[in-house]
Formats: sequence, C-alpha cells, structure tokens
Amino acid sequence: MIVLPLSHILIFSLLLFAIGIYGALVRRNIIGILISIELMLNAANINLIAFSKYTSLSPETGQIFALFVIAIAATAAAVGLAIVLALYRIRKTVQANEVNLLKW
Amino acid sequence: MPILEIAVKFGTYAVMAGILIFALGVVTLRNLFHCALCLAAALIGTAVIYVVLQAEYLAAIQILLYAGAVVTLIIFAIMLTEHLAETTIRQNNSQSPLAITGLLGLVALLTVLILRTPWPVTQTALKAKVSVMGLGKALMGTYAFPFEVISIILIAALIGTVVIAKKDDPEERL
Amino acid sequence: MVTSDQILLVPLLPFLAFVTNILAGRWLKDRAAWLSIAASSLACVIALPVCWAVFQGAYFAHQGTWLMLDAVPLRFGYLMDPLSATLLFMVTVVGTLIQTYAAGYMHGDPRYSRFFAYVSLFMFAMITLVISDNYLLFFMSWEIMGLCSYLLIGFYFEKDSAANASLKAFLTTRIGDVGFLLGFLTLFAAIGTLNFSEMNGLLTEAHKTHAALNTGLLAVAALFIFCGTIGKSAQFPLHVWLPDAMEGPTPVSALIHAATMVAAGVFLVARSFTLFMAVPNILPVVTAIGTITAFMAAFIALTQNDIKRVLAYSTISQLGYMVTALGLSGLGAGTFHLITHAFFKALLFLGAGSVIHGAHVQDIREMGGLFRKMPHTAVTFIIASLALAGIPPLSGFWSKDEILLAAFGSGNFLVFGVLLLTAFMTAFYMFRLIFLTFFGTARNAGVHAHESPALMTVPLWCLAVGSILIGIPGSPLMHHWFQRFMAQTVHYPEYEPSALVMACSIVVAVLGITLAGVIYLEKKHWAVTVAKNFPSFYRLSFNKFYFDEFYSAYIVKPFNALSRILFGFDETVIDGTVNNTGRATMFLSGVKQWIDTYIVDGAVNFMGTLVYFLNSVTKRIQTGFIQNYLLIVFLSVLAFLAFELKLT
Amino acid sequence: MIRAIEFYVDMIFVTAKAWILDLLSRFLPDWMVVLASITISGVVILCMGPIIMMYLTLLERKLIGRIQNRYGPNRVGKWGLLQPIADGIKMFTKEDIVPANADKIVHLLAPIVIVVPALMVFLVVPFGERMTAVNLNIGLLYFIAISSVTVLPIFMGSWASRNKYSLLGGMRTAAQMISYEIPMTLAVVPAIMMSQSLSTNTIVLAQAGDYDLHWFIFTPWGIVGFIVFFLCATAECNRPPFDLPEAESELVAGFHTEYSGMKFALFYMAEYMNTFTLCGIAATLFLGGWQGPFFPSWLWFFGKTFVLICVMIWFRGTFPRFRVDHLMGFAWKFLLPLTLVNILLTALWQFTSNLAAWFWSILVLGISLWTLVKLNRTFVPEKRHYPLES
Repeated sequence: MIVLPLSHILIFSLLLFAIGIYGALVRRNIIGILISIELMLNAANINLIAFSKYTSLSPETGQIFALFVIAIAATAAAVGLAIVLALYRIRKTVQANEVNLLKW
Repeated sequence: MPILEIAVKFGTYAVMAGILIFALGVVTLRNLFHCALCLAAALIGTAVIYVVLQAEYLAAIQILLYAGAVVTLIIFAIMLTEHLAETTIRQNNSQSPLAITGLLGLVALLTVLILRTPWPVTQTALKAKVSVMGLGKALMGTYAFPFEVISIILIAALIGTVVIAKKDDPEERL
Repeated sequence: MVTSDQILLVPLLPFLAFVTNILAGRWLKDRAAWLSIAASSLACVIALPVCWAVFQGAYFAHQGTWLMLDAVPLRFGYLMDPLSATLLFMVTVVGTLIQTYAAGYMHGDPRYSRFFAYVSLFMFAMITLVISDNYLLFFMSWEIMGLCSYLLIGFYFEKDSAANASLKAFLTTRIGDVGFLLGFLTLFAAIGTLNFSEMNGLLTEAHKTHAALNTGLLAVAALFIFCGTIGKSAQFPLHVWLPDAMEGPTPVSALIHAATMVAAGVFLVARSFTLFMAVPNILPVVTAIGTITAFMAAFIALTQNDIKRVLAYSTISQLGYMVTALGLSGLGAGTFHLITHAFFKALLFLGAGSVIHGAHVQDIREMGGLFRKMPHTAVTFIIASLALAGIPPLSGFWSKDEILLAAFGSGNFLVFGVLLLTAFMTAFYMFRLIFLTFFGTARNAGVHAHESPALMTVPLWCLAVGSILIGIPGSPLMHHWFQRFMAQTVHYPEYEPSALVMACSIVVAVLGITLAGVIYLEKKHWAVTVAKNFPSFYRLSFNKFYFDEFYSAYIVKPFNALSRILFGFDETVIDGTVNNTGRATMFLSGVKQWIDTYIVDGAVNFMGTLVYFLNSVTKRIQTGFIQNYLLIVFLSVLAFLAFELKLT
Repeated sequence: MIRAIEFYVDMIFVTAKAWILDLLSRFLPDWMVVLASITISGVVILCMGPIIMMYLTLLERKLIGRIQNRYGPNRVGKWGLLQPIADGIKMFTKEDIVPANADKIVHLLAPIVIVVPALMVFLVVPFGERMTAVNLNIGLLYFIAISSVTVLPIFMGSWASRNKYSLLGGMRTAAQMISYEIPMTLAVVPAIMMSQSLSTNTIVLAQAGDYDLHWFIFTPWGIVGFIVFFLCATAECNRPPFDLPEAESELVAGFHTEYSGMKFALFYMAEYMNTFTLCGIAATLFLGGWQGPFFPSWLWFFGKTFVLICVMIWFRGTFPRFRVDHLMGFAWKFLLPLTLVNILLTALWQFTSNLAAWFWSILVLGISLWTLVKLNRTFVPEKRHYPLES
C-alpha cells in the first residue's frame, strides 16, 4: 500500500523543518517562536515514522520514539508557555526584542 | 487497484502541500491566533501522513496530544497574553534575509544529500504491520524504563508549570 | 684518705676564685687577694695528701669523655703519677706563698682584684697542665698560661714598654706553641693516641719488642714538641721575651717567669720522655740547645745592671741546665733541678721585689749597703744565691751535681766542661749582684730604703727553708730517693755518684764567689780594666748578643716590608676589582631598569590593551536578543554540515 | 425459524448494502465499487446524523415539558413531529450577523470545524452486528482523539467573536472540556483492559454471553466506570448540569453568543450529535452495544442509546447548575481519583476468583468513596466573606 518513495517524505519533512527554523529565527513574538519549535519537532517526528516504516527492522521503535518526542514536546511547550506567562505578568510584553536585559 | 494507489499518492502529495502551506502560514501570519490555528491544521495534516505511513495509533496519539493538548495550551497562552483588540504589528525582525539565505543553503545541502544517499529501504520493513498490541508490548517490554522516565518528566513539568505560572499573591505564600 | 674527685677540686678552686674576682672585682677590692690566697691554699691543702699518697706509691688515673668526634670518644682526665705529683706539690706550695707575698706587694694598686683574678686563672691553668693526662688538655692549659702571662706582663699597660713586652712575650711563645701543636698532632698521626699513659705503654712495649715504629714521624713529632719547650721555656732562639717580661709586677715574674710557667716547657719534655727515648738521635739536639742557652744566658747576665734582668738571664741559663739534663736522658736530674730551682729562683725574685719595693729603684749600680736596712730580705737573698751557686748543703748543689754527673757519666765531656764554666759564671754574677746591692757603700738609693712588712718577709723565709730542705730527697742522704721515685714510671740510665764531679762543682762555685767578692768589694777598678781589654766580649754580653736588634732587623723589618707590599697589592688589585664590579653592576642595573620599563612593562601593557580591544570587538555579539544567538547557532551548524558533508 | 427471521431482520441493512454493491459491480470497475461502498456508508451517516439531531431536539423539548408538567411542542405536525423541520427552516431564514471587528475567517470557520469531528466520530460507533462504518482496531482511541479536538473550534468561536462574554465562556468551556476529558479517557481504560482491545466491535463481542449477564455494567468496576463515563459525557457535550459556559443567566450564550442563523444551528447540531455519539459509545462500552436476546442488534443499540439520552435529558430537567470551581473540583478531585481506583479494581478483578473479587472490590470501592468524599469536603474552599457583610 506504500506508494511514496522515502526521499520524497524526507524532503517534505526537511522543508517543514526549514519552515520551523525560519519561524524560530524570525518571529517577533515568543509564543510564535514556541509554535515554530513545535513545528520543527513535528518534522522530526515525520522522519522518525518514515524511517521506521521504510528501513528499520523492528517497526515499533520509530513509533515509540515518536511517542516519546510528542510527550517531551508537550512538556517543553507547557514549561515554555508557563515561563512566557510569568514573563508577561512581570514585563507586560512577549515581544522577543523587548526582552534583552541579559547583555553586557 | 492501481488507481486507488495513484489516488492515495496524489492525496498524500496534496496533504503534504497543504501542510507546507499551513506551516508557512504559522510562520508568516501576523495574527498569532491564526498561526496557532494553522499549526493545528498542520498537525492534523501530519496525522493524516502518519495514517498513510500505516502508523494509525500514532496518528490518533498525535491528534489527541498535539492537536488537542499542545495547541489548546498555546491558545490559552495566546489568550492570556494578547490584548484582545491589539493592532497586529509587523512580525518578522531584521534577521529574515540572513535567515532565509541560511535556510536555502540548508535545504539545498540536505536535499542533495537525501537524493544522493542510497536509503536502505527493505521490502520486509515495508510489509511489516505495526499493531497496537505490538506497540503495547514494546512499550511495556524493551522500552519500559523510558516509559517510566517519561512519566516522571511529565509530572515534573506539570509541577514546574504550576509553580512558574501561579500568581504569587502574598498571603498565600507557603 | 684520697678520693678521685678530690683531685678535681684542686684546679677548680683557683678557677672559682678567678671567676668571683673577675665578676665581683670592683665590689671585692682588697678582699680579692684573700679570696685567691684562700683558694690556692685550700687547693694546696687538698693536693698535699694526694701527693703524699703518690709518694707512697699510689697511682690515680681517671678519664671522662668530653666530646664524641663521630663515634671516636675524645677523653679528658687527670693522671697522678710521680712526675705530676712532684710538680703539683711544687706548684701549689710556691703559688700560695707567692700569692701571699703579692698581697703585700700589690697593696694600693687600683686594679688589685683584676691582678689576683689573673693570678688565680694562671694557678688553675698550671694545675690542670700538671695533672692533665693527654696532650690536648695539656695544650689547652698551656695556651691559658700564655694568655695569663700576656695579661700579667702587660698589667701596667699604661707603660708602653709593658704593653710591647707583653705583646712580644705572647708572640714569641705563640711561635713555640704552634710548633708544639704540630708536634702532638704528628704524634697523634704516628701512634694514634694523645693519652700519656697509653703513649708510654705503647712506646715502651714497642721499645722492648723492637717493633717497627715509623721513627721518622716520631722524630718529627719530638722535634716539634721540643719547639714548644724552646718557645715556652725561653731556650736559645726564642729566649728574647723573658728579660722584657720583667716589666710585669715582681710577684708575676717570680711565679710565672721563674717557677712555674717556664718550667712547663721542661715538664713537657719530661712528660714525653718515652717519646724522646724512642727517638735517640733527637737528644743531642736537645742537649746542644740546652748547653748553648745556659752558657749564653750566663755570659749575658755577667754585665747586666738591672737586678730583675740579671735574675731573668740566670733563669734562662738554669732552664738551659734542665734541658741539657733531659737531653742527656737524665729525667730524674732534670726534674729534681726544676723543683729546687723553682724554690730558690722564686725566693730570689721575691727578694728582688722587696728590694725594689723598699728602694724603689731597679738599677743595682745605684743601690748598695742595703744589708742593714733590709736584713730579712738580704739574708734570704743570700741563702737563695748560695743555693743557686751550688754550695753543698743547699738544694742547688745536689740538683746541679746530678746534672753534671749525668753529663760526666754519659761521657760527653764538652757538655760537662761548658756546664762547669756556666756554673762558675752563675756563681760569679749572683754574688756580683749581692755585693753591689747589699754590701759596699750606699749610693743614693739606699738612703730611705726600708724593710718590707711581715706579710712579704714571711713567705721569703718559708721559701728559704724550702730551698734548703728540698734538696735532701734527691741527695745521697736519702739514697737518691727522688731519682728512684722518678724511675718508677720511666726507665732511664743511672749513674753512680762520683766524688770527682762533686769536688769540681764545689771548687768552681767557691772560685766564682771569691772572684766576685774581690772585684766588687776591694778592687773596684778590676771590673773596668777587664771591660776595657776585652771590649768586644763586654759589648757582646751587655747588648745581649744583639739578638733583639738582629730579630728586628732581619725578621720584623722584612715582615713589615712584606705586609706593606701586601697592603699595596690589596689596595690596588682587590679593592680595585671590588669597586669596578660595583660600578659594573650599577651600569648593568641601569640597563636592566631600561629593559624592564620599556620592554617588559611595554609588553604587559600591550597585552592589556590588546585584550581590551578584543573584548570590545567580541562584546557586540551579546546583543541580548535570543534570536540572534539562535541564528548564530544555526549558521554554524550549517557551516559544519557543509564542511562535513563536503558535497562540493 | 425465529432465529432465521431474527438474523434476516438483523442483517437487513448489511444485506441491502451488499445487494446494491453487487448491482454496481456489474458495470463499474472494481475500484469504483470500493469508492461506491465508501460513499454509500458515508451518505447514510451524513443523513442519519442531522435527522437524529433534529429529532433529539424535539425529544428533549417534549421530555423537558413532561418533566415540567407541560406538553412539549405539539403544534407543528402530529405530536410536534415536524417541529425540528420548522426550527431548521427558521435557522436558515434567520439573518446571519457577524460582529463588526470580529475575525471574519475564524468566525466563519468555527461552526464548520465543530461539526466535522462530531460527524467523524460516527465512523467508529458500532450500530449493529456488522454495522460499524470502519472497523478500526484503534477505534476507541480514535474516538477519544476526535473528541479532544472539539475544544479547538470552541476557542475559535469565542476568540473570533471579539467580546468578553464569549471569550470568558470559551475559556470556561475549554477548561471544563479538558478537565472532563481525562476522567472520561481513564473511565474507558477498564473496559479496554477487560476486552483486551481498542476496537469497539471487539469490546461489544467481549460482552456477549448467555442471558446478557456479561455486560460490563454488571461488574463493580463496570458500574463505577459507567457512572463516571456518563457524567463526563454530559460534561463533554456541555449539557446541564455541566452547561455553565453557555448558561443563559450568566454569560448570555457562552461562546456562541455572536452566532446566529445557520452558524448557530451548526453549533446546536454538533452539540446534539456529540450527545448521541457519547451515549452510543457509553452503551457499547458498558451496556453491551447491540447485544440483546431477541430483537435485531441495531434495534438494541438504538434502544440503549435512546434510554441514555433520555437520562441525559432527565438530568437537564432536574439538576441545578454546577458552580465553576465545584465543577472543576469535582472533575479533578473526585472523578479522576475514582477512575484510578477503578482501574486498580479491574486489575484486582482480573486476577482474583469470582466471589473473593466481588467482596474485595466492594470493600475497596466503599473505602475509596468514603475517603474521597471526606477529602473533598475538607478541600472545598470555605465561604468567601465580603467586607460589606461584617
């Protein structure tokens, strides 16, 4: 039933990953950055599943890895957003370029 | 049934394109709420991709966890931090040209890599069916330890977020 | 009853007296004399029973380790054998008497306590010398005595002559001491021990078994040790210091330069008699030196006018006698003469002292007719002179006879002849002295001379009695007990007494006395005529064989010249180099300082500014925007990837 | 004989579909046939969904009326049967108002996005013996996943309408939906453990047995699981007593205040479809789905879900509304621990003998209920004192 060649999926996830990085680098809003990080993790997941489907000997590993990645991503998002909330409460802003005290 | 396969192939390509478009939306849209929604759409799209890659269980998990929990969390955060009627300001900052060039370089580099390296695609892997039973056994068997560790991490994150995000009103201090 | 540590007390008491006098001298003032007299008399009281026990034949020797020369123990201790017993007896008795005399003589002297401190230190040194059982302790006490003689001679240090005399005495004895030191070190090298009894044992046993002893080394050792004697007992080349030593107060001269210290040299030879016996070909040298000294000193004494100088030269001549006796391997004769000579020479000096004390003048030509004014002094003086001259009943005769017998018996008649001539000269100059000072008309000094107080005359009488009685033990009356007593420790050849020798010595003595009486009492002009027709002899005798001039001309002057040269060399070369190095370092430090400021500091400052510059450059990276950092990370990863994959 | 008739009636729908497919396969290529079967089942669901929804609204208004001792709508058609059609026409003709600076796209999207998951859930519901649309082997997980997505459109609706009430309502609904989703998922776990599989079909088959005594509800953990699941279900579709978010008295109409006309109808439809599916799933999980002694399987299934829906409507008529913090406290501090204990019970049930199991489970159940109630009483925050009252 599998019709797609592996390289197509890899290229697709690469593009998705590149878009994620672009978002992380460029978004002005911190939550925007977090969202793009989620996107990047998702791209990685696709790769995991694709490889476990196409190449790996024990099919479950890829999926379990993906499962763990999703769990970790969820925790990261949770903690990240908690920090953003705390930051917002203190500094009343979530724009990345306004949060720049940690410099020389 | 070649036609169905062709249909599925085109379907997946279409879904991939859709995901990419939504991803671009996530990155470039000014209104943060729209980005979150595009993210949700993108995530559901990847769930569809998982289904195509015969990983239904993971697709369900993806929808349940990612689209359901993480996106809701993000939307909660957006609601709490965005002013309701705020005029949206230009989103990207000065780094975009440099970032774009870097990205194009990366994409070019890796696509060449992907196309050139002979991936060890094995027929047996293609045939293998992954059942939920198998996943359950693997999770409980070989990956039992990571499973426990993940639970601990989740709890820690849970407590962490509560502590960080809690409004520290003085009289209630521990 | 005699115990061993009793003997240790004997030297200790004078030392305690010395310490108290030195420390509390200013406070003690007059009482210092009584303290030192008490100390020496107490020492005498303790020493006498010990000597008596040794006379009975006892023998004490005790050693304690003083220090460890890397596991070889250096042992010191005391040895009480016949030789040291007699000496101890003589030293303590004579010392005590002279100190009592000195109390009277030095009365009213501002540095009274210091004098007695030095005297008791000398007593301590002499006693330790006498009872010491090894060369090292012997040498240490020898050195202390040299010091005391220097201090006491230079007692009136305000007088330049006294200061120069003390320095001269000290230096000349030092030369002898160096010889002595080298001697006993070579001895140690030869036989490996410094202890007298061990040495005696070793040498006699070797002598008996004719074992091969490296006689050459022993000869060298003996010779060097004899140098010590020459220096200390004022023998032929190094005798010049004794006449000048008369600058010190008379009791000092009596004690040190008559009885004890000068006798130490002879005692040394007696102590190492077995060494000299083991090396027989050294003995002629000793006898030669002894006879020369004796004859020369007597000859000089003939023309001296200062009373103390005459006595000094007579002492030198008598010491010459003792050395010749030892040279002829007559241990008994030499020591016996030493003991007897100590008594009557001390008496002579004390007598002269009381004469000077009374007449306040030293030149015998100004004295005269003092007999009536100072009867005690005169009588004791005459007794001593008789003993010295060698008139039979007195001790002098017996001891001098022994020596002459040794000379006659051993067959070298030349020595016997010279000794007889010296004996004649001795008798002559002694009685010249007597007649000039005590008899005849009183020249100006005699006018207000007065007899010395009892404190001084009593010791004179004791010594007189001593000089009479001390001769008996060695005389045939007691069957030569002294010689046999001496023979206990060391065997030496015995000569049966011969009447001829006795006769000759008596004849010679009487001849001398009568000649002196004739010349100086009746025919005054004879002296002048003799002087006129033997001008060279007279000048020679009067000017003391020109030794002083000779020494100063041929030794002192070149020495000074040499020192001046060295000083010049030192000035130019050594100081020059020192100054130059100083200047060089100054220059170098200047250069270094320049280097330090410009190069080193320069570098450091440069580094500082460099770091600051780099810092300001790299500082810009930390913009505070988190996305910048992310971009940097991403680009670097990309770079690594590109480099790694090398997909060109 | 009767068994044959039963079987025949039971399979009526399945055979109908098979007959049509045979007909088509004669002159269509095979892949077209596959497509056709998909479209047939798709069309059936898409029609059945709204019809059920319409008649559920009528049923609810009739029953509420009866509870409040009055007739329900009976003017339009015989016993008010045409009332839903009348409502539908009304919804269509109503003017569709969009708030001025509302977020146009999201405002339009919200109702659509809420209906799609509601319809997608029908895929997994087992209507009859071989009448589940797609027999996914992760059926139940699919159901939970889809129900978790429903939170998203609510957010979209409340945020897009740009007014405080809808925002507050949206936040509250979202909070409630999330906090009740967890106990619901955990309540389902015992059923999965016992039936050893996630697909709804096997779960129903696991409950088969003589005289229908093997339904999960007849086991101690089954009862507890059913009650918890049912409560969470009512909360999940915002039906009273958990319908605080769009409670008329406080927040006007909650997150869909700004909606009118067709969009409001869509929200309404999604809500009722959710109730139907949730009750259907509750029935499959605990009441043995289409298991029944005599009547055809699909009839049994529809009967059971119909009974559960009536219970829900009954709830509406009787229970007062929950206060927000009680609502949340109830979910987190009572239901969640209870489900955990329930899972423990099923494990216990699995490995102990019959009689001992009953005894032990009742004992544990009693103790845990007692402690939970005791604990909750202590944690309830005491009454707030307003300064004016002093």
